[in-house]
Amino acid sequence: MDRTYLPVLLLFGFVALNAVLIIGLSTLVIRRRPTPVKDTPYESGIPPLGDARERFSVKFYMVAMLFIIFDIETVFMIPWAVYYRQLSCAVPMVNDACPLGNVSFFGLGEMLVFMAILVVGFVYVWKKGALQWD
Amino acid sequence: MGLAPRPDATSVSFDPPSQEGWITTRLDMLVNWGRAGSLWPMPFGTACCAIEFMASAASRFDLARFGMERMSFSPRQADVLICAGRVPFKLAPVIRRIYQQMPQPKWVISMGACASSGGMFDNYAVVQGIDTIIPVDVYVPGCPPRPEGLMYGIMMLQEKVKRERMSDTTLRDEMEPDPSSNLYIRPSLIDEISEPFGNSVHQTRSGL
Amino acid sequence: MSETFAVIHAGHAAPGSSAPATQRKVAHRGGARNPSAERIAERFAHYFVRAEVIWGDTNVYLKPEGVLEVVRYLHDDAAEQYDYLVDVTAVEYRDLELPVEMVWHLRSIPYRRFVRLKSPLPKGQPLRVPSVWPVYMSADWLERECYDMFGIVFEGHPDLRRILMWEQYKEGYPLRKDFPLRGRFSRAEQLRQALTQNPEAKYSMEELSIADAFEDLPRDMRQRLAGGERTGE
Amino acid sequence: MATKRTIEVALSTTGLDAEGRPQRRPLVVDGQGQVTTLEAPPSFEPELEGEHMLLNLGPQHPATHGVLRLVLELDGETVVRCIPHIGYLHCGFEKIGEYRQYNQIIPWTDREDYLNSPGNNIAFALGAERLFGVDVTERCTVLRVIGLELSRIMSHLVWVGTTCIDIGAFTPFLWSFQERENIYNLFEGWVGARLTTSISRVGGMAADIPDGWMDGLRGFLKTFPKTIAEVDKMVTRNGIWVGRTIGLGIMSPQEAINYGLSGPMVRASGVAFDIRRDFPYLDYETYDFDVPVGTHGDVYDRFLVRMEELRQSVRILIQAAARLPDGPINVDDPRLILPPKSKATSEMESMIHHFKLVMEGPRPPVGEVYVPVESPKGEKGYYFVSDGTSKPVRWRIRPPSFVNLSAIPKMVEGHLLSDVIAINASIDIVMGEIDR
Repeated sequence: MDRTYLPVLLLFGFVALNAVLIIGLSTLVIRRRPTPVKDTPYESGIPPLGDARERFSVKFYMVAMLFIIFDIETVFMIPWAVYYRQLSCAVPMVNDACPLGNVSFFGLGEMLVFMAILVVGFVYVWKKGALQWD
Repeated sequence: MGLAPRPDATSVSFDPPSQEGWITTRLDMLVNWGRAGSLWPMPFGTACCAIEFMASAASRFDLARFGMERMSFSPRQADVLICAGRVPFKLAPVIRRIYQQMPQPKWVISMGACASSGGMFDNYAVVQGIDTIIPVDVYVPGCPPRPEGLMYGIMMLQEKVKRERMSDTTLRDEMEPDPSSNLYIRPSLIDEISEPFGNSVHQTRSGL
Repeated sequence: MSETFAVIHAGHAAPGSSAPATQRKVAHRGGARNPSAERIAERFAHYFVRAEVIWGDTNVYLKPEGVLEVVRYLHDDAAEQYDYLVDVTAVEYRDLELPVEMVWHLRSIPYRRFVRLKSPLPKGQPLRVPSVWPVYMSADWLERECYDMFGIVFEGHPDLRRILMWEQYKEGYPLRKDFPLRGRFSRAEQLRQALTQNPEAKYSMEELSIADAFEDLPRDMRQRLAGGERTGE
Repeated sequence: MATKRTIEVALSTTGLDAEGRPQRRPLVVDGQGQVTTLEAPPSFEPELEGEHMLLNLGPQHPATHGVLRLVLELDGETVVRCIPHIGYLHCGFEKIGEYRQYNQIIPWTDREDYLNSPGNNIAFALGAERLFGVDVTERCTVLRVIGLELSRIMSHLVWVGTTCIDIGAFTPFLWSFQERENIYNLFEGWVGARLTTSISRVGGMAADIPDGWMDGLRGFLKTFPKTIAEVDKMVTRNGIWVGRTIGLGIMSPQEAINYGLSGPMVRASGVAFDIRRDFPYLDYETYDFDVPVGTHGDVYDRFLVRMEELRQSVRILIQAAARLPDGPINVDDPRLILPPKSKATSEMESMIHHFKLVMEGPRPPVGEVYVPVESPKGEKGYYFVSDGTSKPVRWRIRPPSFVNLSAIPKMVEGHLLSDVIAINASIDIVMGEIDR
């Protein structure tokens, strides 16, 4: 297996190990002492009434959907940013430097087109009033 | 903890060879040093002592020196419940519920005369000392206690935390109030310690 | 931008009057009498008992049933404009035969005047007095506290419940002279009653109806409520 | 604001319906106070109606400035109805007052509104002296003005600090408490206590100021405006602060007066009513200061009024420091003030006065008095009823925060949950005074 992916795998390994360690160790070491009052939700010292899982107004889901859309947009920028130098070089790179004179704006232009499409969506949402809160 | 003298150990005797090995006491020291150095206070501030508590948390009498500047207003992340101010009967169930919702290990500092003994409020509305409701570790006298007084109380609590032994399992058990009266200590004991003492009795003649 | 309000200056209705000064050497009785007292006397002769000036403040003694009318007149009349209710309270004297006295403090910001309406409530029959809430919105809590502390029922009050003590407070009305300073029960009993309340005791009837999850309230709570147990704090 | 209900909704808790569900019939109050009932509460978005949630902004909460409990009916983020519950700090002050002599009640006035304890002591002394028919000396009058204004600065500083924390800025809290420590030093030098000063007595003051004290006061008056300017520069034109406070909890002047608001709350709504000017005491009419009045009646205007009051208090203090005369601080009336120890042990008459004063305290004539004072929260006054004995028959505390807070349901409904915190902070409540 090519060694280029080793750092990423190491990263995932450490993350998983860390999570398991924290949760696993604490469940092993601590001595649980549950009491009925300790298990009730804390609401400023008063026994709560009704439950928190109420049916919310639809405008909250609207905002959540919009956030996901424009968040994914930034996720797509990451691979583009990694290869930006190769993209904006007309000829293949020589020891990762672009030979003189043929720097092109293909990389930038590509991302601007992507952004423009999403801005059209954003303007549509704005004019439709989905961002208007009350 | 609490008023009833603990049944077994009258005084904490500590001679390592007989009871515990060198390693466990070092582990105890490490854990207690960590706990004592970063006690997260839950400021149960009701009245004038809360203002003095804010003054001790401000920049001149800095509580951050004791690792206590992170005020946790939810009992779930709190180590010390600092009851700063008088507690009326209407607030008694609130402070007891908050104490019960704090995870172990937990301690209580009763800041000020009103929290410790009802103070000057010897009337129908005020709990005569929160130790009748929840077990208290350190009482800080004063009305309101100066920030230095509160810090001396905090240092005493840190000493107490450092002397704890993990092997002593009874220390950290959740105490259950008895279901009939919902109190931790016997009602007769509450009456006994809530009695007015000294010459405060004859001041209650209205008129004259 | 929120709209801006025109500024109301205190004393705008009495431009001629001199700038008020600190009162010195106030006479015990018989100082300058507030002109409103005479107007109340001749307009409400059937409710008016007497008026006197004690330490510079004018007291007007009225019969309890006429208080709402007098207060509405004092609030609406152009010559009076008592638009600010300072306080509603009650006084019980140590000599237990004397009636409980209701006290209303009224202030007129346009005329810079202050008057104290008092009306005796004889202790024989239940203590009832008309509420001034329809005239002053600030009377809502003041009267609830007066009910909580003295047990005086205010007719016409929208939501007369205890405000300082909790609803199930069984020891009576604290500020009455026959109420002992340390309360009627022992300390342990007071603490036990405070601690052993049911969860719904922390909510007023109206909040329970808000919690639309009324169907899935715990079964025992619903039985207690159906049994007519008064909740509220 | 489309969702803000325009009609006044007051609620009645009536009986239960058939299967034990409490009936909820809100009442409607129109302008003249006519009470009619409304069938069903108006809903905001019928077709998108989410279920309403009941939330406790309860006694133990960092942003309720004490043990206030607000039960909020929330439709998503919008507050549909707010029901305040108070009484969690009710300690029976007025009952205890009937069992104490006049000079013994002064320590209680400290603990009642603990942010303004010198102000309460002096308000108590003014009322009691009117009850005894006594006027204090010139030096005592000016010292009391100094005590009142320092107490106003102390109270407003805690308000600025905690309100900034509520809306998100932590540094003004540290600056304001730094200035409060300077005032603590002044009061410690004067009376020995930082917070609960018990500074006044019936007929005079607890102690005269030590001789280096006036320089300390002048030093404070020189450095304090710099802190106000700093807080003002950081907060007043701050985008977050302005965005969070403009247009919240608006009270029109007529509503403010009808709801009994007083102090900065009523002045922010455009009613120029200040007891120091309209019902003056302690020669306030001879001091040159002006009364800040807002015109929008919202949280931002209350902030501006309180900041301006800080500057006016500094002006008054400078004038008071300049005119402080010499002379005794206690009135020489043997009925009220203990004779000096040397005379008490030598002359028979002083010994009798000393004995009577210590054993049973001064006895006022029969009568009743109410002397209002402009406390930082509003109109504060003590209503004394005396029957000739040395303990009052009734000691009523007129609590400005209690009446100001009773308007919170009207100010809060229709706003978002985070606005509830800003509005509640703008009322400047002290639970010790509300619950007494």
